[in-house]
Amino acid sequence: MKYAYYPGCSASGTSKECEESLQATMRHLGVELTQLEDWNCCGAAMATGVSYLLSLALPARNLALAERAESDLVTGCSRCYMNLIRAVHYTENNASVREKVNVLLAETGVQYSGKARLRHILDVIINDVGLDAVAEKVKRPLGGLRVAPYYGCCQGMWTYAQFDSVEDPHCFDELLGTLGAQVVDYPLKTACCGGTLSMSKRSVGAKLIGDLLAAAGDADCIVTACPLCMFNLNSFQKEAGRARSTHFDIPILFLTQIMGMAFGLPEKALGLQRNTVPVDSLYRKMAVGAAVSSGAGSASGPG
Amino acid sequence: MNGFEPQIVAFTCNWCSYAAADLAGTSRIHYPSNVRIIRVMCSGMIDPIYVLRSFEAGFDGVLLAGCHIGDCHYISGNKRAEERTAKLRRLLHILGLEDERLKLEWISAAEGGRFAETIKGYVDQLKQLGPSPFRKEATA
Amino acid sequence: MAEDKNDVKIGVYVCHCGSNIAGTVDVEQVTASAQERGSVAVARNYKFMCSEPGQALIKQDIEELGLNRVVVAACSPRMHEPTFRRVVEEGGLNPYQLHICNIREQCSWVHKDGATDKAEALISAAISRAYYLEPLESREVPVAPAVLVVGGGIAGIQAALKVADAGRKVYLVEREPSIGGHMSQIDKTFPTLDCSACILTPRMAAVKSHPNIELMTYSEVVDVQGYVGNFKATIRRKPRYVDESLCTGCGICQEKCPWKAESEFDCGLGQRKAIYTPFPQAVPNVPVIDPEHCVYILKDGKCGACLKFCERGAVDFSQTEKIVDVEVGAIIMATGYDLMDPSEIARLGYGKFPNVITSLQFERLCNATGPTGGHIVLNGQEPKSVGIIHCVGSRDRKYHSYCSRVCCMYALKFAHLIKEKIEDASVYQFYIDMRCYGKGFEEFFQREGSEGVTFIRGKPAQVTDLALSEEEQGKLVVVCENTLMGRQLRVPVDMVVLCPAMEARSDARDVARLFNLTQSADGFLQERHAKLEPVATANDGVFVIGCAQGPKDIPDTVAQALAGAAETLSLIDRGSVELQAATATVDETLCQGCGRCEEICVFHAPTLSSDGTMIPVSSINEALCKGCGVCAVTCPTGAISIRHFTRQQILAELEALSGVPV
Amino acid sequence: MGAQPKTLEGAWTPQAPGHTPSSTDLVGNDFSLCYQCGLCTGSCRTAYAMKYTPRQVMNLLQLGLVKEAVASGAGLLCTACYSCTFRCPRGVAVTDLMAAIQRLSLAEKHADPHIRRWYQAFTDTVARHGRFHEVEFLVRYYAPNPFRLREQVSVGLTLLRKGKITLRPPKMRSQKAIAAMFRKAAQIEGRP
Repeated sequence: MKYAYYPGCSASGTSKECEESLQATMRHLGVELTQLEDWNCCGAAMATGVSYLLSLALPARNLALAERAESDLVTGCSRCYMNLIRAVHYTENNASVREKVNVLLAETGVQYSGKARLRHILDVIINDVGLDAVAEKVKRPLGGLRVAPYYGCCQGMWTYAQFDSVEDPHCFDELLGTLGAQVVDYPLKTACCGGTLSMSKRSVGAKLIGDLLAAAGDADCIVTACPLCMFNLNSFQKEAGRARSTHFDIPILFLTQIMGMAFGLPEKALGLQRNTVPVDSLYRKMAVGAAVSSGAGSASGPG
Repeated sequence: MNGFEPQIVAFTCNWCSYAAADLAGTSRIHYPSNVRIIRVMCSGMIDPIYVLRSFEAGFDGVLLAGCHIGDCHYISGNKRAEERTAKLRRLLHILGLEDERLKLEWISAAEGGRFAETIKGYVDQLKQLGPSPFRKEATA
Repeated sequence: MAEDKNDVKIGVYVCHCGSNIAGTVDVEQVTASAQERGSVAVARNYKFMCSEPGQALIKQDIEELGLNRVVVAACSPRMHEPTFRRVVEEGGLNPYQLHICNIREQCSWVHKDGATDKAEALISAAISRAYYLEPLESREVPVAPAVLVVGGGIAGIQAALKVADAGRKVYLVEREPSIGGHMSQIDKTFPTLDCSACILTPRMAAVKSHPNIELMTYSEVVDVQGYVGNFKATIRRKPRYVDESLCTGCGICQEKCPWKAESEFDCGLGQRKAIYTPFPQAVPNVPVIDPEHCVYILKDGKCGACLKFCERGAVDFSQTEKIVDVEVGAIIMATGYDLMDPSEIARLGYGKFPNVITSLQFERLCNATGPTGGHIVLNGQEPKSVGIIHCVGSRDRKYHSYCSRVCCMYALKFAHLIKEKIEDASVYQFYIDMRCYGKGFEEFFQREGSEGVTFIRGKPAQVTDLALSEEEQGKLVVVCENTLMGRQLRVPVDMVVLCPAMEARSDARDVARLFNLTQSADGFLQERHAKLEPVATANDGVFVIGCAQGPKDIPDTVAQALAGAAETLSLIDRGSVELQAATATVDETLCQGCGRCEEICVFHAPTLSSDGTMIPVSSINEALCKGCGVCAVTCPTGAISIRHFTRQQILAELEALSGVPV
Repeated sequence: MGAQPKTLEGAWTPQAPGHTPSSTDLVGNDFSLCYQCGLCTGSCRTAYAMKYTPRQVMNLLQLGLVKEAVASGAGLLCTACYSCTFRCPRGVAVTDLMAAIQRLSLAEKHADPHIRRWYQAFTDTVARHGRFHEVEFLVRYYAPNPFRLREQVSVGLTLLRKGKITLRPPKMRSQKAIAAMFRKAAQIEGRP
């Protein structure tokens, strides 16, 4: 399986661990990702607030590059995915918009015709790799872990529209189930994390994140499929806790991190040391779980 | 392009496409007046000779419209129409007429909007294409 | 028919249709140019051609000017062709010497510019076609004096009774083990609050005992052949495994049967036995055995409790399905509706939270014959607060764009019943608009207001069990905007009742094909004309009534049922129908007897016949011919043509349209 | 920024008649189709903090009171999660309309200067490097009163320590071209 790969800014910056774990895990699954040459920022949550055309042209440029590379474009970031697929839909549904966007792209020497096919990493894992192939790779089942999948908003609306139920997605649950984890269902699993409000309107951001963490209840960790959510849920737990006059300390993992853990890949390769909220506790619980399930109580600790 | 107004003749089946055209009317959905509709009972009733004569007569496009496959009031008349149209295309090709000049559409009685859209689209398409090669001789 | 074409005298009549046509089309100009055409004896325009004076105008001209062709340029032929055919006939012409030119639906209503030019071209074409029109003799065929009613809900019941009372034979076919339909599941009916069973069950009994009604429950129509007046329907009668003639409906078998299954009739809220009647007042009061759950059938011969205990020996496992053919003159479609499955809208929690139920399930809870004996109790709990959510899947382009028309009113009814049965219960109505348009509806709405029901204008976004406060603990929380305050609202309740859309039957498409009907965009069976022919369909002799045609309340359904009965009776009592005369005809001198027509016709109208002396030639059985024209186009020698749609006529029309001789 | 039609232009892309929206097709309709059911507000996580709820914003647009909608700053609280757009029973592109309001309000005097700077800082950073650069972004954002950088310090330091952000800005080949694209967009949309 070969794809052109779009990391996006946060995955290569504030959420490096996502990028690292994604590379490691995909390699382990025999998925070949070639980084999209000369990619640019998709506009994040901000471009729409500045310019309608840029909010389409920025992602469209990356699609155009993929088109030139004649390959499916894969991304592991839901926000990027949303901006990219939004560009796909809007240009394909409105000729005059498509025209204007291409006028902008001309400045960078590319044109977008709508051929490039866009994929979310979760889509690739579930539908191309397949859960059976994933299951085969599982070395350390997550038996001991209660994991809360965080589908995230833009994903629910856009990603899952492509291959899952939008209002009630379940593919993430299935994936975690395959890894042997106990999946925790909670009401806000498709609610928005607040995006950049966490920094621009801190009070609101903190509330949204707080409600979310609280809703996940007694889960051992929350797993997300978006580097931006990853950053929010990790970085603002203190603030969120203060807002609700409580204290949060829930490890937040990227989906390829927890996959890597189950595959028994080394912590460093998964960038686990970068996680703001430490994850060691999880390895302990995994060990216990393994002991319980396999009777024999000798599962190695972290590292 | 130089104000060329294509002339279209449409053969529509009484039960679906003609009814769709009526629905477009009752819903007041406007479309270009370039089209002239001839009502037949079923798309399966459309004789290839009608199409050939239409081009002879200088029409730039011919639209054949019937019920969706499976919904034919006469069970399978539209299937017959489909088969014939395929054959007819080959003939038109030999005559040097572009494929677009013969259009086959399934439009149900409930699709008034779609009927209007089809005509709009077809008019634009034919404008791009320009006058039928037969038109000059015809109008000469 | 030898007619000297020089004698052709055509009258052209351009209708203003008030300003509908005259507003966009220059009627004077088109009349003038029509007048120019050869063989046009007279061209006139008038405000309303279809009106009495307009009709008189045509008749008068036919008599005084000796017209032998008439062109009416007005609305669509699908609207007034029958009207004007009658007119020319009364004027002394053959009804087929009329041609209608559609300059309203397909011209004045859809064009701003060029409408006049187009009208001129269309009329000119109509004149050319009229020139070649020929008088046709339409044949009369006798009508089978019986009616097939498909579906035994309130619509089918009412229609069947009316037709039967008029002394006509009725075959009433119902898919379920009992007639009664959705109405039999309902507790009370709005706005009068009279008990549904009290008004329905006597009618059901009347059907059973009516000498003119042959009731076939647990049966389905599997094939329909023929044409108006002469349909042949094939009905599949599923095995009941109980002999209707022997069973007394004592119920001992159901008592003794040890095997249980979910009750469809109670929408899964209750249970029934493997041998069961859906409800106590079922008609016929004869149980059926459900082969999915009967152990005697599943594990051949084990059990058989019903066999043992039935004193009449009515239980008969040797039964197999029967195929019955009936011949009828008309068919009434009363196939009803499905209730949308709200689990499609996951955010409302149906199927996830046991205390979120549908309106029909709530009816069963309220109903004295229901699983709780009429007590509003769910999972052992009596709700102290209930949220009723309107427009679930209705008025929503993601599901159904249309309004289901009954939800507002039964939601009000629910509120009333809750207040009646549970004192100090609080009821919240989550609505977008209250639509109380019917007789006595608004008054009912007003009364509700005084009963302390809370109305919240807002379409709920979510039903959740996530408690954000003490009072929300252990409750279902309805999240919405109170749009009249412009504030988000969280309403904790014990029970949520959804009002799902009424949608077309899941097999509506197959039914439409089986009976050769059309569906409207929303999937329901389509009537021929929304206003003037509300129960007729595209297929002559087949009528559609009740919710099969679209969402309706009981009064509207019954009104349509009676309309359907009237239509079928007027058809049958005429004794004979005119078959449309525009059929295929063979020119025997051209026919080479290749038999292609015989192969291609799905109605088996053409047959090769030979008197032995010469090659066989094709001949058309006009009773079977529907005039689709497939054979005419297939015929390699052009021997077959379709009356009223001859090549000559159509090419003449085409030529005139192009303005170029071909 | 100019009059309503221009600034709202492209906020939504109306669908061809007869086109039924599917779950994969979130290109929505004009606000005139809104029938004020409030499903958008009910689905919105930040509406509680808005002066006007999303539904009320749609209503203001229907009434032509764009300025008032803009002044409310509701658009700035939209996280673009698209729940409203996806669920809207009339297929209105609420999210894009909120974005349009957002664009307008950023251009207005009474826009919260912090928020305006927030967006400006982002645009300038991306326009310069073609990609996002956290450090430069924060520096630009807090330029007027560097002391407020404190707000971000705890988070910022963690990120640095964990090696997630660097002081070195990202490099890509077509940086200049991207900048040109930004200028072109401003020119087409008539922004300063």
